[in-house]
Order: sequence, then structure tokens, then C-alpha cells
Amino acid sequence: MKTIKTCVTALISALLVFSPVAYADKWSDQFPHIKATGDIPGECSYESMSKKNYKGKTLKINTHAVPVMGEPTALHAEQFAKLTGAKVDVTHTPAGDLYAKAMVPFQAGQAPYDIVFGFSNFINDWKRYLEPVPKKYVEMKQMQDVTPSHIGIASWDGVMYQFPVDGDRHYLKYRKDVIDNPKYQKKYKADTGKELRVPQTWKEYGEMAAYFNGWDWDGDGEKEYGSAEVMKKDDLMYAAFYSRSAAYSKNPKTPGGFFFDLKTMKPLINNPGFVEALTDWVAATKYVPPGGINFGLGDEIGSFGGGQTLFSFSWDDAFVAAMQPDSPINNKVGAAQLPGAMKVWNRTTNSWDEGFNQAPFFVWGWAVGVAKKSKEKEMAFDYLCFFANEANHQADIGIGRFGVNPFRNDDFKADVWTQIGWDKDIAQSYVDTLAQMEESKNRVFPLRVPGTFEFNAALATAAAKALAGQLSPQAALDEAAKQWEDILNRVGKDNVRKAYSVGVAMEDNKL
Amino acid sequence: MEKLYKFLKYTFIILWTVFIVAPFLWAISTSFKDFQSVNSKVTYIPWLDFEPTLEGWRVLVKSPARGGVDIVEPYFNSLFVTCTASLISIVLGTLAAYALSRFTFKAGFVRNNDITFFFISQRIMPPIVLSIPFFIFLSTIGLLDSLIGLVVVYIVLLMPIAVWIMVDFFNRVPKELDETALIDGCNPYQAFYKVVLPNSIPGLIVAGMFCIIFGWIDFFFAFILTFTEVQLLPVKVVALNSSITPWWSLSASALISVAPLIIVAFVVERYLSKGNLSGALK
Amino acid sequence: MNFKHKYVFLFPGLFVLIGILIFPIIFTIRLSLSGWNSYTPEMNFIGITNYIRLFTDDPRFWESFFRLSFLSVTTVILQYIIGFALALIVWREIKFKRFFRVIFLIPMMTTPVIMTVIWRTFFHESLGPVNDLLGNLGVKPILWLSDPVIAKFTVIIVEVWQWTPFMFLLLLAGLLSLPKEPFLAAAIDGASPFRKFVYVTFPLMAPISIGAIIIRLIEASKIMDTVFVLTSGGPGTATETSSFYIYIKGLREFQMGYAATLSFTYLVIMIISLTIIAKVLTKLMIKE
Amino acid sequence: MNLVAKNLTYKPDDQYHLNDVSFNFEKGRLYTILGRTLSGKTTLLKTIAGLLNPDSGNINFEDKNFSKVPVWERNVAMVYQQFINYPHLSVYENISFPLKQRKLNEEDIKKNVDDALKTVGLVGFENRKIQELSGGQQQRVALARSLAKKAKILLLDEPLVNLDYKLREQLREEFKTIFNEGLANETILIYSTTDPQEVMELNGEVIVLDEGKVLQTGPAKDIFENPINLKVAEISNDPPMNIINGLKIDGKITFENINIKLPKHLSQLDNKNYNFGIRSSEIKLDDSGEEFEIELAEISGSETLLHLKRGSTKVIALIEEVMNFKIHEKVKVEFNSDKFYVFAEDGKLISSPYRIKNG
Repeated sequence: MKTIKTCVTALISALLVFSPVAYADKWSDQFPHIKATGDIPGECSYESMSKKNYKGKTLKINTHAVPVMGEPTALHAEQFAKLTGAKVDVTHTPAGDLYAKAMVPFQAGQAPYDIVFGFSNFINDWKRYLEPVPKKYVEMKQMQDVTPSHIGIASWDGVMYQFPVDGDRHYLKYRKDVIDNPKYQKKYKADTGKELRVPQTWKEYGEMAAYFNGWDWDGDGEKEYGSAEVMKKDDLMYAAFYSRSAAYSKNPKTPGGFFFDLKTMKPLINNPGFVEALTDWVAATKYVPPGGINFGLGDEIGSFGGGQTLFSFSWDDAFVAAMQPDSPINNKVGAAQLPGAMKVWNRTTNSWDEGFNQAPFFVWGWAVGVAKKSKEKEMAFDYLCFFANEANHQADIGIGRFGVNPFRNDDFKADVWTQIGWDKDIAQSYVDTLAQMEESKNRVFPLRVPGTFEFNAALATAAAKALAGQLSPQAALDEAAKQWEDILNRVGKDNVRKAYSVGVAMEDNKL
Repeated sequence: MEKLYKFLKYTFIILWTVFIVAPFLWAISTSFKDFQSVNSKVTYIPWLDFEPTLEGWRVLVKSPARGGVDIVEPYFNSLFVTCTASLISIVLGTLAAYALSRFTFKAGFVRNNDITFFFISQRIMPPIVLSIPFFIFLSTIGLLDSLIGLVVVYIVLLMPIAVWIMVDFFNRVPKELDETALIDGCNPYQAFYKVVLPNSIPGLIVAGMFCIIFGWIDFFFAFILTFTEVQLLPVKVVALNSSITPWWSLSASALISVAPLIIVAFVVERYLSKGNLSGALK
Repeated sequence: MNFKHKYVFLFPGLFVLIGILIFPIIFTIRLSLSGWNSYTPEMNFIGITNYIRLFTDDPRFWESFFRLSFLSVTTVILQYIIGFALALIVWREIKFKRFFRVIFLIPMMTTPVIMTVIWRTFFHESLGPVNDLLGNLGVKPILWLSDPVIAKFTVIIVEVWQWTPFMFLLLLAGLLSLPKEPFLAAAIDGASPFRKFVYVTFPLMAPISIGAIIIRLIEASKIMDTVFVLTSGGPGTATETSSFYIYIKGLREFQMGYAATLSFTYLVIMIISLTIIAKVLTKLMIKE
Repeated sequence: MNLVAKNLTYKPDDQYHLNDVSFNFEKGRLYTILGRTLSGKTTLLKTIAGLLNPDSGNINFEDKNFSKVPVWERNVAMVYQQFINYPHLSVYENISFPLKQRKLNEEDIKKNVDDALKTVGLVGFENRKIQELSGGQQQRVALARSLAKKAKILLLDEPLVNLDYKLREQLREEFKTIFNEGLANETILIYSTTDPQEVMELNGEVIVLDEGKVLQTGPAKDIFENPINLKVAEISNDPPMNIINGLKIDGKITFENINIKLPKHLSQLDNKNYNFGIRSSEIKLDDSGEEFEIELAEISGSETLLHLKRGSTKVIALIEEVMNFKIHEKVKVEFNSDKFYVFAEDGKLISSPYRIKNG
């Protein structure tokens, strides 16, 4: 069986792997993945890893399905195995089941995986089963370049549990060829009396999306639509909702909690700010492609990346995928911060504060940790360190399907992106967008408290009911808030408060 | 009237055939597409509507490090687990079914029918109900992430099917047959394997077929109870379902995973036509 | 017959099954009395708190249960009618009989979790072939997966596709094994095909029908893979079934104790209702 | 050295299958068990074979307690009413099966099988498959299998009931020869049937069974001539003996306004109500007879069965030719009063034509 497999693999590899272009760097000869930069010296470079010897040892990894994060995990595993002589077994699990797949054995006292991939908001539930990242790695040069917000994301109470390999946030993607098109700008102005520009508020976003919904505006013979969004319940849709809510509900005048009032621990998700956002969102079901109400992240990326919609907002993946050389909308997309709002709810005065407000949403993305019960911790950290070494990282962030996104100061330079074929102004708008988010003092991070999943699921279920028209936005959020109270009581208010206060500090950028 | 009836009859089965075949045709077409041909507009016929590519099929044998899934080993794992568990289930299930069909059991209020129902009722449990306890159970006996562990679990899944079919089958085999064997000097075991068994082949084929089908299509247990050592086909295929859904390779793997069982369909049809299975399935 | 040997036949299977199952069942019951969740993974004892929550404060479970009843009963009835019709047609001489028989069997050989992915692309509202072809006929896009009502029927369509063959196989085999005499008698009496079906075929097939329906109901009540892949229970909670809800509570939200409560309650309800259904069907279909 | 049963009782549910059955069967003789369907015949045979354990009572064979001996060591043979053979084996393999079980050597097996095939007239069929044979041939194979085995007890459970009329006649004839010639004197042959005619022709010792109870035992002729009660009279006649409730007054028997002259053998009877029994064959069409209405006319073989009615009295007459009648037609029949049986109200036989004759 093994022999057959090897033969087949060898045959296919021989057919597929084109011979690498000769570079001076001996590592890029051997590993074409890094042929753009060659090996970059560092603690975990190819050179350093080749000196380690893990022969006879096995490293077990659970990661996401191929290709997003799954392919780089497997690719770097293969390279790591070649360099150190270790055997690396990688399993791939769909996103929705990553949590359970690691959590079931954790709770049963097992460590079938040395390394588990997940989302960074798993940290609260996972941290007691994870080995803190040893000092040696925390202090090394590679780590110094990671932005403070991503160090914060990977840590809990100052202890780093997750090894930074990815950075994620939600931002707006739009079709430059429409928004910047003078013909459409004129037409839009004539028809609506308003400017066609990168939408500044969610209302503008909605108006433009509705205007460009249901007709062929790029001349390919197919209808295009307004917006592609993750609206499918249980598929990260809660994140999309928080993105739309942040501007209405994250008021810089009222620090101390976005999800809960940290003092009273009263859920805030049914206040008028959130209701306004959900009302917007229900209206959005009118300008998504047919079936858009059932889009998961993959559908969203496929839809926007396939040139079907004007807008989309979520992770970097869609943007990078759209900018791949073989994409139909390559160099036709722009990036911008999430739209804001012209009013924001003030929970202290119980009224709307008028004026423009904007709040970026850091959706923590891929996170990875080493199991406490693992017998190969050193090797595991070496692997992660190798995964994120500079050469690998630079190669990875340019490949959209890898899902590895910027989280280092070095990544926020336009030339990193122009190198891989992006137009200069697009690259610039992209890195500017990301950098602004890092600096914002008024931002939102997803909930990471005990029972995170229950909170998010309750919210997603309620929001989904509203989107499907089963409940009004207010009724849906009231239902969610009631469930949040129940969960709070089950989990214990103080437990949640303690955990959430860490998040609130980051929201108000006080780190 | 006769003509109308005939017309309706053929219309109905042709429509149904189209309905059955449609998703397969779609899958075949999709398996030769790429991101572009899937996401820009609806396309059907290769060369005419889109430029076909073998990428979807290549993914199946490529290593994950190159964006593939490598389903060769999982394929054999699935075959092994399915066949072994089916075999054990059939052996144990057939014995139990024979006992339930031929002998009377009484224990308190429990009668034969109750025992039969107990067997069959195992199918009522949704896999989700059992998955966590099984996880703990297998981890206690050290069989997590192993082929044997999966076989053990699949026995629970499959034995009820074997018992259900074989009880029904044996109830149709005249019990005078085994009585004659006993009278002719066989003890109950000899009567069973010298006389009853050779005459139960149709039943065994049906039971075996159902066991294989239900073993082959299980996803949930295979998913929860394995980590890195053992991967079964459905789990591997589902692992293709990343946040970007690769329709093309999913289609290709769906087609590949159906292939072995299509042979089963032919076997069943052959036996049906020969009239051999009728008694077994009635 | 009654020999001591009978135990040798029964016990291996019975004890293997009990041996494998005893732990999971006891574990589930015990777990249902605990508050095991992601933050307190302990087998603590909280009495019947979970049960109280289920019976007083969880309409979603009961909704999912009624939805499941609707979905499984509808699919099984459809499968039975279509399966019986198909079986009747290919029972008698017909062109390409064997070809049709093989074709009709194939769907049940496919893995639901994989096949449903194909269905999802098939019914994709903007990129799938169904709406595209209907669009050519001037039909507006149908929201196969995103309309709360239509999505239920999409699930039904997929389930019917997948499992009608099972019904078809059982019923065809039943038909093939029917005795010939009653049909001869009916033919001599000059009965019309319809009367022949009502008075001869159907009564003779009643016991087989009941068995097939019950088994299909058991299987259909577990419907989960289809919903999981097709709609994730959405839109809203429009297609959420019991086992999918248990899955969400257990493996997504990790409320293990509560999920065990749901599981155990579900099992009890199912066993009782299936027993009743079997009795009622027997009463209705078999006239003594 | 006999097969002796004492007080066998078997009651698996509410009904008795065997109710206090005792008998003493001798070697080299033929016993027929006569009873209607579900009267316990099969149960009795299975109990003898060892397939059933009675709730109480025991069976001794050759002075050994039989209940301790499992069926496969009892050396009995049994032929069922369904043609039970091993469908996966050929004719030869079928017949040799019990012999192989007993580990006889090849030669003996061959000889026994050949003999048995000869006896049942199936020479040349050795390699046929069972499914290729007709019902009658299948039953012959089953019989051959039990004969070849040379068992000490041979049980035949309604072996002819599922055959058509002609074949039944033919096999019944053959059976007589086979039983007379083919059996060693060592064998106890037990034959169960619902057919009184079969009992008469086989002419063995008869046990009449009803609801698990033995009603009467004795030679076939005795049972036929002197059934000890109404039940036996019904069971031992086909069609069942007609029972007419009538009044004996002085020189006549009256029922439904019919007066029949009192036959000689009943002259001793007291004047009162009795159940009069008369066989269907003793009711004849006769224009000078009494008028009855036809309810049903069945043709069976070369005979016609007339179901007749007058008032509340119903009788069946057996006409020994094929005739066509219309339903509700009126016919006149004559009762052969010399063949009248008389039963008391409780069913006991009071008087029979034969007993009187015999003195």
C-alpha cells in the first residue's frame, strides 16, 4: 500500500514540479517556495533548522482543510521534515470542527496532536491545555517584528500561548473599476444626487450596493450584485455582524465594554446601536447575489473573487485571492477600512451621539499552540518558528489561498506587495488600511471569554433568524441578549468579567 | 388507456433517471473546471463552455503540501475498516439472528421480539449521541486513532443491520429444514453450518451489501475517533472543504468514492434478476 | 426448539454489542446529570438541572424535534410512494429493465456527506445549474437554500434522492418474492390493474412495507449530514434537526452535559414514538 | 423394548398441544395418528423426535429414558408435510446426508442410498438438484432419506397432504408396499394424517387426537365402526359424520317433520332426544325420499358433495358420480337408517350399527 502510494506521489510530483530557476541561495534551490527571497538569516531560518536533528521523532499536527492554512502547514511540514529528519503527520479538518477536534481529546486528557491550529478566540478555552511559548522564542528577533496587537492576541494575562503565524482583521474590499470609474461616478450622481466614492458609512455602502445590484456593470454578459457577505449561520457570520455593528456601538466616549458593560456585565447586544446594524444587515439581504443569505466565507470569497459583486468585507483572504495573477479582477480591487456611521449609541446617556464614528474590527485569525501534554514540545515550537520564519512568511502572504496574512511591521510596506505584481496604488491603500487599524484607539476584538462559542452561537442564531425574516431585528437581539444572560449565569459573571476585561483593555488600545 | 398508461410509465422512469443522473453529470463536468469556470458563471460542457483542466483530479493524489489531499491511503483504510467490520457484524449478527429466529428466549418480560428490537434500536441513536462516549471508551482501551478502534465502533453501527435482515431471512427459511438436519444426526452447530448457512447465501449477500454501504458512507465516527494515524475516505474528502470550496476536487473525489459501491449495485441487480435475493429481502 | 445451545448462538453478538455499548450509555446518562462544558470539564453532579432547562427553557430543541418529525415523515412517505411506483414498473417486463434497476440503486451507494456537497453546488442560487436552466425558461432564481420554507424542501429533495433506492430495493425484492397464485386468481376474475393493486399486490406487500417504512424512519430521523453540509441548519433555524442541534450544543458550543441530556431525552422519545408508529402502521395496513 | 410415553403434557401458551398423552408402541408395527389440523399430531411427533420437550411426562425407548437423549442421537427419521430436503445438495447427497453424519463408510452409504432410491422409484435421479424435481419426487427423496437411515423410529407427518389428489392416491399405494416390505421388523412407524381414508387403507393401530388429548385408540376398523363419541365420529370420517338431532318415539325417528322407521339395531332405545349420526355415503338421492334444499354442491374427483338443508338441520350427502346441481334446488334424499349411530346428549356413543351386528 505504502509503496503504491509513494510511486504515485513520485510520479505526480515529477509531472507537476517544474524545475526551479537557479539561484545563488542553496536553500531556494532545494525549496522553490522561497525562490523570491532565498533564505533569510534568523533563529529559525532554513540554515538554522538544517542543524537540528529530529530523526526518529514524529510531530503530529491538526490544521485546517487544504488549502487555507492547511496547505502552508503541510508544505512547511514537508520542508521541516526534510531539514531535520523528523516525521511530520498532518491532518486537515474543516474550520467549524477545529475547536472540537482539539477540545475533545484535551478534555479527555489526551494529546493526539502536538500542534493544534484554531482561531485565536479559542485561547480562553484552550489555554489551560497549551504550553506557553518559551522565553527563547518570545524574545527572538523574528518575534520583535510582530505588531503589539498581534502579540496581545496571542497572549493571555501577559503569557503567550499561541505562536503568531497569521494576522487577521476585517476591512472593506471594493471594485476599483466601478467606484473609481468616472462614467459610473457621473451616472450615480445623476441618478441619486450623491457621490460615488469609497463608502464612508454603512448607509452609503448600502445605497451603492443596492444601486449596483442585479445588472451587468462589468460587461461580461452576466448579472452582478451589490455585496457578498458571510450570512450563513455557524460559518463565522457572527464576525460579519460585529463588523457591521462596531461603528454604531463602539463609542470612544464610553469605554469599558462593547459586548458587555464591564461594570454590570449586562449584555449590550440589544442596544439600539446593534439593532441599527442588524436592520442595515437585513436590508443587505436585498443586494446580495441569489442565495447570498446562505453564503459562507468560501462562497463570499468565491463570489467577490469571481467578480460577481461590488463590495465585500471580511478577511484578507478575499483581497489577496482577488489579487492573484490568474484572478479575473486582478488589480481591479481596492481596500479600505470598514465603513463608519454618522451616529453612535451612547449607553451612558442612553441616546445617539451624532457625528462620524469608525471602529476597526480585529477578527483574530489563525492561531496555533503546542499541547501541554505533547512529548515533543521543543520540536513543535521549532516547527512553528520555522513556519513563520521570514522567508516562509514573505512567500506565504503573497499566496491568497494560503490564508496567511500580515502581522509584522515589515508587512506594512507597499513594496512587499508590488513585488508580487500588485499595482502601486492598490498596494499602498492596502498597507495604509492595515496600518491605520493598528493605530486606532477605538476598535473591536471578538469576544474571548469562557463560553465564547455559546455567546457567538446564540448571537448568530438570532441574527440568522432576523436575516431570514423569522424575527424583527429588535426581537432577535432581545432573544440573543436573554440567552447571553442565561449563559452568563451558567458560566458565572465574574469568570466572564475577568476574561473580558483583558479584551476591553485591547479594545480601548491601552496595551 | 393502455397506451396512456405506458406513456406515463416511461415518462416517469425517464424523469426519475434524469433526476438521479443529473448530480453525477454535474459533478463530472465540475471536476474538470477551475476557479474561474466555477465562479464567474454557470458552465456545463467542457471545451464549449469552459477550458477543461485535470486539476481537480490531480488534487486527489497530490500531497497536502501541494494543495492536494492524497486519498490513496484513506481509500484502503476505508475499504479495510468497512469490510472487516461488515464481516464481523455478519458473523455475529447471523448467529444472533438465527438464535432469535429459531429458539425462544424468556427473561423477565423480555421475549425474542424485545431482543430483536434491542439490536435494531441501536440504529436509532444518532452518531452524535455516541461519538463522545465512544471517544472516552476507545481512549480508555487505547484504541483511539486506530483501525481496530474504528472496526469496534462500526460493529455497533452494522450489526443491527445484519440482525435485522437475517432475522427476517431466517424467519422465511422453514424451520423444518434445521429440524430435519437435527433428526439426521447433526447437533445444532452442525445443523447451522452444514445446512442453514449454505441455504442462506442470498440473505448473507444482502446483509453484507447493506453493511458495506452503511459502513462506507459513515462520516461522523471516522471524523471524531481518528487523528493522524488513520484517516478514512469521507473525512479526507471533507477536509477539502476549506474556506474556499474547491468544487472541482470535491466533485472528483465524490465520483471516486462512489465507484467501488457501483459494483455493489451491479451485484445486487444480478442477484435480483436471478430471483435469488427475493426471499432474502422480503 | 429449545436447546441450551441457543445461547451459544445469541450471546456472542448480544454481548459484543452490549459490551461496546454499555459504557457509552451509562456515560451519557451520567454526563447528562453533569454541567460538563468547555470551561468546567468536570463530571460534577448537578442533579436534573439540565433536564429542567430542556423542559422549561429550550424551545429550540422542541422546534427542531417537530421539524425533524416533519422532514422524516415527509421524506419517508415520498420515498415509499416513489420507491413503490418504481419497483412496480421495473417488476414487470419493460425495456432496459436491468439498466433502470442498476441506475435506481446507485444513489444510496454514495456517501451523503460528500454527495451533499455536490448538491450544494447544484442548488447554488447564482452559480448552480438548476437556477441557470430555470432562468433560461424565464423562471426567477429560486432560493433553494436561503428561503426558510424552500430550504426544507431542498433537504427533502436530497434525502429522497439519496434514500428512495433503499425503499425501491426492499419493495422490488418483496414484489419478486410474492406468490403467483393470487395474481392468477385476480387475472381470471378479470380485475383491472388498479383493482389488482388495491386488492392483491398492496395487501400482500403490507408486511414488507411496514418493515421498510420503520427502518427508513429510523434512518431518516438521524438526518444530519445533509443538513450539516447543505444549509448548516439555516437560514435561521429553518432546517435544524434534532441531531444537528445536539451536534451544535455538544461539539460546537461544547456544552457536553447538556448535549448528553438532549441525547438521552431524544433517544427515549424516539424509541417510544417508533414503537407506537410500528403498532399503528401494523393496525392500519394489515387487515386480519 | 417398546416406545412408551407416560402422561405427556405440553402447553406453551393458553392452549394444550399435548394433554396427558400416554401410549405404548411396539416395534415392527404401524401407528397412525388421526386428528384435525392443530390437534397436536405434529407436536406429538416432534416430542418423540426430541425436537420438543414436554412440560411434564416422559418417554422411554428400549427401557431408557428418552428425554435425556438429544434429538441428534435418537436415531429417528421424520418426513414432513412440506417437502423438506436440503436445497443445496443433490438427490444423492440428500439421501446420504444422515449416513455421512453417522460416519458410515462409503460403500455402505452407497448401498443404502441405492436401496432407498430403488424403493421410492427414483433410480437415475441421483445427481439432480432438488429444485428440479416435482413435489411428489421431492417427497420421495425425503422418504428415501428416512428409509436409508434405517432409523428405529420413523415419523411421517402428513406426508401426502400437500400433494395433488392423483399423486396422493398413487403414493399411498406405494407406501403400503414400502411399509410392508421395506421396513425392518425393528422399526416403529408412526404416521400422522387428517385423512380417515388414509387411516383405513394403511390399516394400522390408530390414535385419535383432539386438542392434544387422546380420544380413542384401537385398530382402524374399530375406530371406524365404533367411534366412542361424536368427536371421534366427526374426525374419523371425511366428510365428517352428519349429526342429526332427532326424537325417538316408539317405532320411528322424527326430525324436521321427517319420520324414519326405526331400524332393527335401535329397537332397544328409550323414547327421547338423541344425536343420530349417519355417514354422508349413507344418504342417497331417491325420488321417494324427503325434500331438502341444496346449499352448495362440490365436485371432488369422481364424487359430488351435496350440502343439504331442511329447517335447522344440515347434512352432507356423498354422491358417487359427478352431477350438476343448482343452488337452492330442491332434491329428495333417502337415509339408510340401518347405518344410524346414536349418541347421547353428552356425545357418548350409545349404539352403533356394527356393535349390534357383532352382538
